[in-house]
Amino acid sequence: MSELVTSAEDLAERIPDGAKVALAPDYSGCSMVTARALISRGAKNLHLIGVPSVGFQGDMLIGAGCVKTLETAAVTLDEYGPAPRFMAAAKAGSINVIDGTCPAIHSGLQAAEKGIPFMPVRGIIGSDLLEHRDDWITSTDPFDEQDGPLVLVKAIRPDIALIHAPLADRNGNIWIGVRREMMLMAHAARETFVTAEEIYDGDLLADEARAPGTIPGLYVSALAEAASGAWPVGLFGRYGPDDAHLREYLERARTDEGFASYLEEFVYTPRAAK
Amino acid sequence: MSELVTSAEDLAERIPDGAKVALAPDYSGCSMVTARALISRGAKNLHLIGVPSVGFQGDMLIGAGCVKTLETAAVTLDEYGPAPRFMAAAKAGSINVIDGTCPAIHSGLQAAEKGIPFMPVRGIIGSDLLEHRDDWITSTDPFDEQDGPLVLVKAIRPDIALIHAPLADRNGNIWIGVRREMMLMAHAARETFVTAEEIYDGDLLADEARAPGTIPGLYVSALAEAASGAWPVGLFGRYGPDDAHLREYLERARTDEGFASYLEEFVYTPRAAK
Amino acid sequence: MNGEIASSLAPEELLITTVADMLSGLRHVAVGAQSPIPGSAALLARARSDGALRVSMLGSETHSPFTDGGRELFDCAAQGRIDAFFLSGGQIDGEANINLVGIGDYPETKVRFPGSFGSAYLYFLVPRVILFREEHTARVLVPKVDFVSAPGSSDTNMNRTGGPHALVTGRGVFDFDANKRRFRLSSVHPGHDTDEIREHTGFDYDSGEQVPETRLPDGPTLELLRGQVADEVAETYPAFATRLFGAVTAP
Amino acid sequence: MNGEIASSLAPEELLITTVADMLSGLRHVAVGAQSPIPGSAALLARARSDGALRVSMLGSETHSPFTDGGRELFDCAAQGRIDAFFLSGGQIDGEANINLVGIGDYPETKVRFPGSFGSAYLYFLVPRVILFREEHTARVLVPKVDFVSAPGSSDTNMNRTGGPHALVTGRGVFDFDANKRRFRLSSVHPGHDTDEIREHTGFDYDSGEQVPETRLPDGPTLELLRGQVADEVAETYPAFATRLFGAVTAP
Repeated sequence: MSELVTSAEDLAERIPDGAKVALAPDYSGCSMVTARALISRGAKNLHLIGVPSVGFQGDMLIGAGCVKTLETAAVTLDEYGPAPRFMAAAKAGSINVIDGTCPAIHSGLQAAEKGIPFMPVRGIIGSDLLEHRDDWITSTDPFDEQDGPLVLVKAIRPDIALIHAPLADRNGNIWIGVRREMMLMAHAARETFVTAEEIYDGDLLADEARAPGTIPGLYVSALAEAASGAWPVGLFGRYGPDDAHLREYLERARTDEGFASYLEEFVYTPRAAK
Repeated sequence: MSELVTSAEDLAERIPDGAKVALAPDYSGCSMVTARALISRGAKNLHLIGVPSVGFQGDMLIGAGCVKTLETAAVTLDEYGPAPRFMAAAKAGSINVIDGTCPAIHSGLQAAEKGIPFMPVRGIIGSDLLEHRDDWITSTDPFDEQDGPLVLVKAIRPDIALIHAPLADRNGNIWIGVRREMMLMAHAARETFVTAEEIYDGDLLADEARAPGTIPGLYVSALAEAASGAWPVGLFGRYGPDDAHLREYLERARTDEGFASYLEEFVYTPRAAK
Repeated sequence: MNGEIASSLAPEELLITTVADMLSGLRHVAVGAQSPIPGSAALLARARSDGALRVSMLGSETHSPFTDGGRELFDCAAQGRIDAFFLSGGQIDGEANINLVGIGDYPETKVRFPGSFGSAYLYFLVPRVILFREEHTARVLVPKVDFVSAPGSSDTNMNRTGGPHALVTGRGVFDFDANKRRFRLSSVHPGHDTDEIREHTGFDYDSGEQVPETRLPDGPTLELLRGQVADEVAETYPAFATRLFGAVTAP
Repeated sequence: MNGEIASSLAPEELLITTVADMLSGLRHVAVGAQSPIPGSAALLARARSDGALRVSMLGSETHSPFTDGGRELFDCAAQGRIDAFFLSGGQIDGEANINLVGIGDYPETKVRFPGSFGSAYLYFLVPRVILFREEHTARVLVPKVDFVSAPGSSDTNMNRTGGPHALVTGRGVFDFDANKRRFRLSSVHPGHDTDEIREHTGFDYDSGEQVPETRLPDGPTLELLRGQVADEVAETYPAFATRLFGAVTAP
């Protein structure tokens, strides 16, 4: 059964060093509050998987030294500009970047969801990405050898999917609406940890309107209530990004010292979210 | 754009003889009203695909001589008993049955959804089903040859997905709730034809609660309003099966003559649904 | 007390409690549509598990936890999240092969069954598959099925994590020995005996000198079944619940 | 009239109308996140299509039609349901290869870009991919990209239904000749000239004797853009819409 824990700190304690952690992009559901807790507890050697990309959450974890490997189609802060800590780490070679492409990440997770070892993916051939992936193989269609080459991507099975959602109930059911990349993450990962804005006193699966956008508690190991848990990025249908704060992050994260002072102020000394 | 047509008869006119038509099981969304219209118009040589099984809808179309090939994991009338017209046709050899298994049908449709030629599926090896399928191949995992044999199923791309739903809007968006096998059908098929209990005057995709259970109009070619369109089988969340009618069907469908009289009374001479 | 229970116990109730015992200690049991006895057993096992057992009943509006369409049950099994499931067969043979397709030389079947459903998959992926068929006759339990919808065993190189755990019928219970690929009679229901079972079983199987009687439920279990569980069963299988529990004297 | 339009036309408006012309007659255009000019062009093309063109804008709450998570755009493209899409590049070379990964010898990149996103896939599956990059310099338009995120062409045995249609920059428009695997300069924006373009383009390309000026929008088009379309753009890109259309005198 899903366990209702008291805080994002409790969730961070359950994410061991070295874990393969799947994260949603900034426009989906990011548990920024757990990312801060991971930094606070000094998490190390995480293998982050962007589904299919990461944003501020990834940049911050990388900057704080929590990340050994980053598997993603991109690191993007959208209109805020290039991701400063990611770029610094990539340049310094202090993280191992496994460059991918969105559909290959989705398909790798879908393979894990189905318990199959791989899935074919169209395109990719001729991209230099392929040269650097030993978990992608070029093959052919056994039903039609004339059909040309085809890439097979190996299943991606995260240890943990970490997400933030607008609503959850006490059975561990998690409402994610149309953001079904989080459903896929929960199916594919061994365990799913969730923070939710709000705990709903009822059964989301019993509600005809809510059920179609709900991850069943079956997939959820632990859940904590965390209002404004996605801050400073936004949460669909709830609140937008904290523009001023994100710009401040970007400004300070340009230098090691600035980033250290950011962590000191907003992570090691947690303050109430806006 | 999706076209709003006037009746199930209009939809049946757009389903050509010989078409590969994907159908949902009785507990999901069956456009029985269009099935009757297909029988009325004398449709021939249909290739039905049960996703993953068919019920009364399949039995009736088979009995009426509309079906050449039936690709399905099962034909089931659940507690009502064996499917009489299917059993008679199977015994007479008057239809070609492609026996499958539920996950292989789902995976074949998912392959079509992704535009890939095949998808690996676990299990199956040692089943006699495999002996009779030239669209299933036994292979191995190229990432780990020790992992044992693996079945690859060829993509299943229906010409048409035919479904019934509780609600649709004028943009062709179709609310199907948690019955997402119908979403998969719509993604995989070239065209999707829908009857809906009710037309909603608004945009289902713009409604945060409805959108997660909605097939976007993007996939829908034509839509007709049809109250009680699933009768005599039920429609989730709306109405249950018409028990007395289904028992009468079963009784009459035991013989050729009885079935002919059933068609005469309820299909060729359509009466208002209950 | 035991005599009292035996005299009031319906055969279906014994099947339910027998199957429920096989589910104890598990985390998640899934039950297919149109399976009132396995479904009741799962709900009874849940009621006894203090919330530890999750039950997913297909076709139930209240106990189906799935939100990803028809494929989710199968994906979920492949993820290792389903510990037990139920399968049946038009024919079942002594190697636990099941036939859901038909009798005769396929595709020219003399009798056509509904089809294989998900058996050719779930049998490979669910660790504890319980074969359930009330009819225990030589017509059903055959030496060799005419068509293998799903095989009871696989070669050792096959990546298989699931398979048959037991066969429960209206006359008794067999365990399956995966190494020997044979059933072993493990208990006989009250009112039946080993000779009768041998006579009505078309396949050969192992059997000890003394085969025990199928264990009867204790009083509290029966009370739970006829009370809380009966109500839960009625949500999905109203006719079955009324027939089985409706006339039972409240304990 | 034409002079009037030319004098009031913002460079971004010309880019929007130029791209919109490339979308005419299509059924479905998808636009990635953070793409205000392509997004505006798609909305303009839709407004002119009398409802025939469907526009899917990622990141837009009102124009995103997808309900199957992040994968749906990619699946939808593979189904052949997306006629046009936009890609860009940190580097773009003369064979229409694009680089979204970085400058230098991968993985030791001197400058790291965000990553390839879905380019390595969509470039193969969307028939009309429009490369869009406002910055037209030899730094961006290079002879050979340092890293191929997605190739402009493929061998003939490759099952490829998509590829580059045109390259639109702040200085002009190139068509792509798939057989020759080369760009051809097709028009020059007002205020720019062919010598300037040759100077600022790092790759070699074909060019006619006379290269026409990029066609200016007509009055009704501009009115539509600055009216209805501006309002629609503002829903997804409020800052962009205000900056571009906010100060425009209503026609």
